[in-house]
Amino acid sequence: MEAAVNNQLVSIEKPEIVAPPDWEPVIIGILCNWCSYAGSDLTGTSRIQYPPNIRIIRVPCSSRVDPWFLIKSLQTTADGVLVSGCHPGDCHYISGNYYARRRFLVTKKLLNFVGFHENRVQFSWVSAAEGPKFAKVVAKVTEDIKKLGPLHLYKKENFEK
Amino acid sequence: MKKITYFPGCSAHGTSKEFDETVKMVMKSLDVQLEEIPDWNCCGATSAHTLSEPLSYALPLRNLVLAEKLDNTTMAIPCASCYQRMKVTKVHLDKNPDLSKDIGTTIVDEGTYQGKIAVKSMLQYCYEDIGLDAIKARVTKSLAGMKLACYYGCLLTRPKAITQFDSPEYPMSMDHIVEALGAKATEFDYKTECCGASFSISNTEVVIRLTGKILEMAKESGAHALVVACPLCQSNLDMRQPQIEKQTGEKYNLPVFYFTQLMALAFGMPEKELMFRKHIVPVEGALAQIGKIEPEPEKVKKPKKAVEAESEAE
Amino acid sequence: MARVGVFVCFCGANIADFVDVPAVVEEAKRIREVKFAIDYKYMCSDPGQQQIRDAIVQHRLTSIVVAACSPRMHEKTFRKALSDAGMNPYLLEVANIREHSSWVHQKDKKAATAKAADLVRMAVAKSIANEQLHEISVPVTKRALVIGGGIAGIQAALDIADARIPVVLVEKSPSIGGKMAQLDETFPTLDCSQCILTPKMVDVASHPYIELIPYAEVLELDGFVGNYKAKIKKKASYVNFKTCTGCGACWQKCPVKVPNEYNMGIDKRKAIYTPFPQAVPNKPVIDARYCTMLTKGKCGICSKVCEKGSIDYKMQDEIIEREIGAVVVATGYDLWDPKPYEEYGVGRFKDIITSLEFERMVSANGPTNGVPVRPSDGKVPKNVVFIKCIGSRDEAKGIEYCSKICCMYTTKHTILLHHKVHGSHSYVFYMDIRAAGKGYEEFVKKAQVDTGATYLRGRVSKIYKKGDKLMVRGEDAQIGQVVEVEADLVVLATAVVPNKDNPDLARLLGVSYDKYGYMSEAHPKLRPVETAKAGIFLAGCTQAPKDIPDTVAQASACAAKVCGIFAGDTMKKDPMISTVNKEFCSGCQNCVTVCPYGAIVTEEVPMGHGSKEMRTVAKINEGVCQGCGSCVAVCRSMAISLAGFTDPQIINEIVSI
Amino acid sequence: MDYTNQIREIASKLFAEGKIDVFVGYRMTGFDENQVPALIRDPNEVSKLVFTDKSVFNLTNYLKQDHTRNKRIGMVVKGCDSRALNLLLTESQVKRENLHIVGIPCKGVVDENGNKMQNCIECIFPNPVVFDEMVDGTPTGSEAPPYQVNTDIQNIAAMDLVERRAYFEEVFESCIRCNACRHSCPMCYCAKCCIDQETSTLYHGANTTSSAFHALMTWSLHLAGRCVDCRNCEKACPSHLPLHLLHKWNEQVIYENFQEHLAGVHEGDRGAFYKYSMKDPDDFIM
Repeated sequence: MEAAVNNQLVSIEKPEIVAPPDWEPVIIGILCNWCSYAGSDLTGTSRIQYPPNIRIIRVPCSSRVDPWFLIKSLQTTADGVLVSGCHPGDCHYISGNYYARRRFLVTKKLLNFVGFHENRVQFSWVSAAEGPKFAKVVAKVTEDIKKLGPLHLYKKENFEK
Repeated sequence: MKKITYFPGCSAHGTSKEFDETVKMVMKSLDVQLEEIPDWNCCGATSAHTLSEPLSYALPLRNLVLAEKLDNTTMAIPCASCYQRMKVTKVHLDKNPDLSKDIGTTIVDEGTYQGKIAVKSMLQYCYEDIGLDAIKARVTKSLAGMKLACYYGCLLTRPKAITQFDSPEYPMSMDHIVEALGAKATEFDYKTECCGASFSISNTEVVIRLTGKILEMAKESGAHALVVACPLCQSNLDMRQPQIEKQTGEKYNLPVFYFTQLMALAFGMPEKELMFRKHIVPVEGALAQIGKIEPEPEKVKKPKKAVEAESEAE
Repeated sequence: MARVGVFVCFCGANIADFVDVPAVVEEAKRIREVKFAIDYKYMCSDPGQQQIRDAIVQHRLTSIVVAACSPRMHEKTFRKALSDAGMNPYLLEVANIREHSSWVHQKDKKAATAKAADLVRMAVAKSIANEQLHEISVPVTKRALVIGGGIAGIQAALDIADARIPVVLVEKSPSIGGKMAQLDETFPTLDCSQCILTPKMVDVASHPYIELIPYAEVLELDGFVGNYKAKIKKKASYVNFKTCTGCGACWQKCPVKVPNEYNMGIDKRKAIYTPFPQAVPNKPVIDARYCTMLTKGKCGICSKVCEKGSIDYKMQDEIIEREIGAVVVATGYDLWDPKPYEEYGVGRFKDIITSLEFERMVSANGPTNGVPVRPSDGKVPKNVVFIKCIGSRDEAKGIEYCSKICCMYTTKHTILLHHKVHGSHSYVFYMDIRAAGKGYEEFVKKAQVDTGATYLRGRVSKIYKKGDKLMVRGEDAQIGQVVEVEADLVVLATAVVPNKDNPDLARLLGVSYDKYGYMSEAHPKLRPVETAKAGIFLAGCTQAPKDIPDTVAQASACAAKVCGIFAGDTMKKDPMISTVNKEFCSGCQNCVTVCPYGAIVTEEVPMGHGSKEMRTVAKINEGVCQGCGSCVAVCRSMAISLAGFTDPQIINEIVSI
Repeated sequence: MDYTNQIREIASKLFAEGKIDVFVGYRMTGFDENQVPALIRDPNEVSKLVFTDKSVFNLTNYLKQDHTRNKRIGMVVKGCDSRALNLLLTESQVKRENLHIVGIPCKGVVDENGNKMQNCIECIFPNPVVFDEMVDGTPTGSEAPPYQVNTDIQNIAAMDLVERRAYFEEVFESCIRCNACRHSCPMCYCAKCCIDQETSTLYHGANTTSSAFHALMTWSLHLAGRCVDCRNCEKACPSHLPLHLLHKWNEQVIYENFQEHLAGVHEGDRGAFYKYSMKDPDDFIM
């Protein structure tokens, strides 16, 4: 059912730049309303703890996520982005996550191609029942981004809030 | 001339010499060359997989690796146990290629497993690759008159996910083969029942009860003899028969043939080369049935009252 | 200039213990657009809501941010508060500082507070881009379509029609009645199935609000809730129902005999037939597969004997179109084919039959006049072995689920056998006895005492023939031994499986179905009657295996849901849907391709103001759009926006962190 | 490769038969050896038309504003151009019945220095996939050769992350946001580009590395699965940016992960983002 991703690029694991000691990454989480947002709510109601770096944005479906949301996030405020939707086959809107999956892969590969570590944008399928999984996913993304250090290229230099 | 890889297994050199010999005779007459794996080792049957899982894969793995070096596309194995071990290993390895790395070092490493050879039982090879038509064409002495109960035992067709051959519960391949030879296969409900062979030594009472039931059902089906494709089945059903008869007080008198013995017989090969003398239960009574054909009771034709279209109906 | 009000909730201690709420308020006040910020113990309480209502009026706020629990919890509550204060309810944004901050960062109050402040800032930024939205009204066609004329479809149709709403009932076979019409008696009361069903069937035929279309199938369903258009194929029956009196001369004289589906193929029917004597409508049809006049052009007897001249061999399939507001799907079930049970000799031994075959035999109007017989020799069986869970709860050979009804009908069968055959004895091999239902356990207990049936807990491993008997070998797990039973007849309780046409029908209707083929309900507990597609409802075994009481209850529930849709002349709909900016639309129609609901069509608009030249642009059908936003993400010219989740709203959130 | 005479004949014939209102081809610039697009409305000017291996531009760019709505157009297309045309047809931008397409069995065009263009060396669809007539008779088409990985892409992909970033940082820094790439691209036909929309918060700031990064990334994602590799954009770019790298990379990712055909090869194929398969790669998702 699941094919492997082709075109591996050379990626290095070392931090891109050295972070100041009190630096905490900002991670934007874009979650679909029906599965992942509900799952993240369940993480809350179950009181499962995870790192506080993630800022969650609610969208109706992962297919609503235009790739330039990710580009915009990296360009402006975020050190990393997590997009999460319903598991394949579970999409509340029948097929939205299948379209999204293709766009995510190409976006991730393109960002990696122009010099962003592949862990800067990550994706997950989290169902409304997977509260513990959501916490794990956030912990992993946070750890990955912390390893990579702050993303300051292309960022904020000419941006007016 | 076709060429296939041949794994005789240990019993072919001992208790089931007649199986091995007749396989070779039959294959030769069917224009198939058997190429024995050089330096093959024990398949590990019955003991290895109860004790050590890696070992139970490692032993057949070595044989598979050696077999692949011969460059044939198919390997045929007469012994059901050997076949089972080989096929189980192959299916596991094909599904999980990393396994070969893990277990490759357990015994002498002969090379890398590639998964390119098909593993078949001799029965499966005869049925699928040679085919009933080729068998039928080769028959010179029809076995008509003989009624045979085909006994498959537990390993040849089960589990289905491994063997991928015939029905696991009511297989018919051997039945079709003996019918191609001219004999009649009886309706035999016990064709895949357990004969208790694993307890042959340790708990003989179980074997006597289970094997006795098989013999009883075969007799009830009207068979003159049993046909098998497995050395262990043969020795159990044949060797234990007098003992069972003593216990139950019944007289079965059912010789137990390898299907290749009957093929050789039907192909017109001399009887004395088929090693019938190795059998415990005398075969003469069953062989004497050849040619004695019962007249089929004539069917009374029903007067045609209405046009019936039953073919497509559900 | 936007004027935003921020209301931060303590949620008792839930938020306040782990987030410094006053600090969040202070932080919010520093945002330029925030003109009012306050905290309160319970924002969702009436005094809390009153604060929002007051502040809206006092501070002339243009949008509201409530920082509290998940919007999935109280968004509606706060929207109502905005409405009450005369503000458009969609100018509300909820910052989820409980589930997303206080509850998940309980060990680090500083970080949780900083995160809460960020979440508030994001909500404020989003709310600035919020637009006034208004609920959408969609006109409704008050006519229901019921697919399937079994007990589920009959009940749903009658209940809807009784509310004086027209119903179109489409049945695939020549008569309504379904599987229930094949049953003899029904558990747990042993009512005669025909006696309770046939009056309902007659009601359907005579109801002024029901249009019964038998021998027909639904071909297409276009549109959306309240406004569906159904295309129905009425198969050629070759009999003119208008003139036919149902006298039966045709089928009595027909020379072609084929297996009778109603009696599970135990006896024969003719090529022209009514499925059973109490059929509704009680008019025969010609089975075109078998009629020699239709296949070979020879015969024509039925036409000769028909006094009314109702036989028309040239009749064609007819397409009927109806405008529909809501659909009830009641396609029922099929029985699992037990062929994989080769160790039982299924297919080889004639005396192994399925439960429905047994049911037909013991039925008073059945092929053997109510007496069970052995198919092999016609003898009446004495020892009958019933084996349950054939295919059910069997991952290896069949399906994983429990078919729910087999325990009960097998119990019923032991009673029927006991009644019909003197000196008979039942053996029942079972895994569990699942008798959950009103009067069910009592029924089973009483049956066990009355019939004296032998219940053996365990699976059957083998059936073989001995003489003319079948030897059934299985395990009696309670004594831990293998047992063998000598049986005259073996009855297999085969699993309930969905109607084989379900996947095709589901695709045609646009509803989802599970891996078995059962159509999926919108929510397994709270919306068991609806599908994810608005206006399509499920009754009976279309959704999952059910017994008659459950089926009827669900059918009536469907009727209530349908009547709910039809309660007004229009329907209200959430306004969070996509809209197309025609000026920017380039007409590439990618959105049309990706829309999962077919909600996007094209329209021609003038090239420019007053221009006669036309160009093609996309148009969203607001009745159909569900607001997923797939179209927005594929629109390169950004001509489509999704209300509530517009690009400016989301970008504001991203850049405000 | 010189089809000048054939094209002049065909254009004259089409004008004589009254089949077209305008013929789009190439003419000499008049001041050097290079060519520019020519829109011929007067049958007497047909003699201006030329076609050699310097006929580089993708003329389907001239169809963008749907001129076929009220004009009948004759047009010269090479293999890559025809794929762009196919996409324009699929995306309902032109009317097929108002087009008369003259196909060129392309042998590759050359750059300013007279060297064969790299995309032509690696081209696997030199013959047009849609046409009304071919200048050299219908090509005896054999199966398309297998997809080739672009050598430039391989070079970039072999760099490590920091090098890649430095490389592209320079690319984005050099962009002057003139939008020539967009104007020259036949697939960028939007009534109003997202860049120009006032309501769009897509671009903050003006001519900066950051905004160029955003603009070029978004642009290449809008073209993912749709770029036909005609390189109009590169030819138009005053900063000589290697824009094809982004498009070719996307093309390769899409080809290898979704087994999709190249853009515009089949009519009705909208590209990889407008369909999906259950078997799409899933293991990059947690």
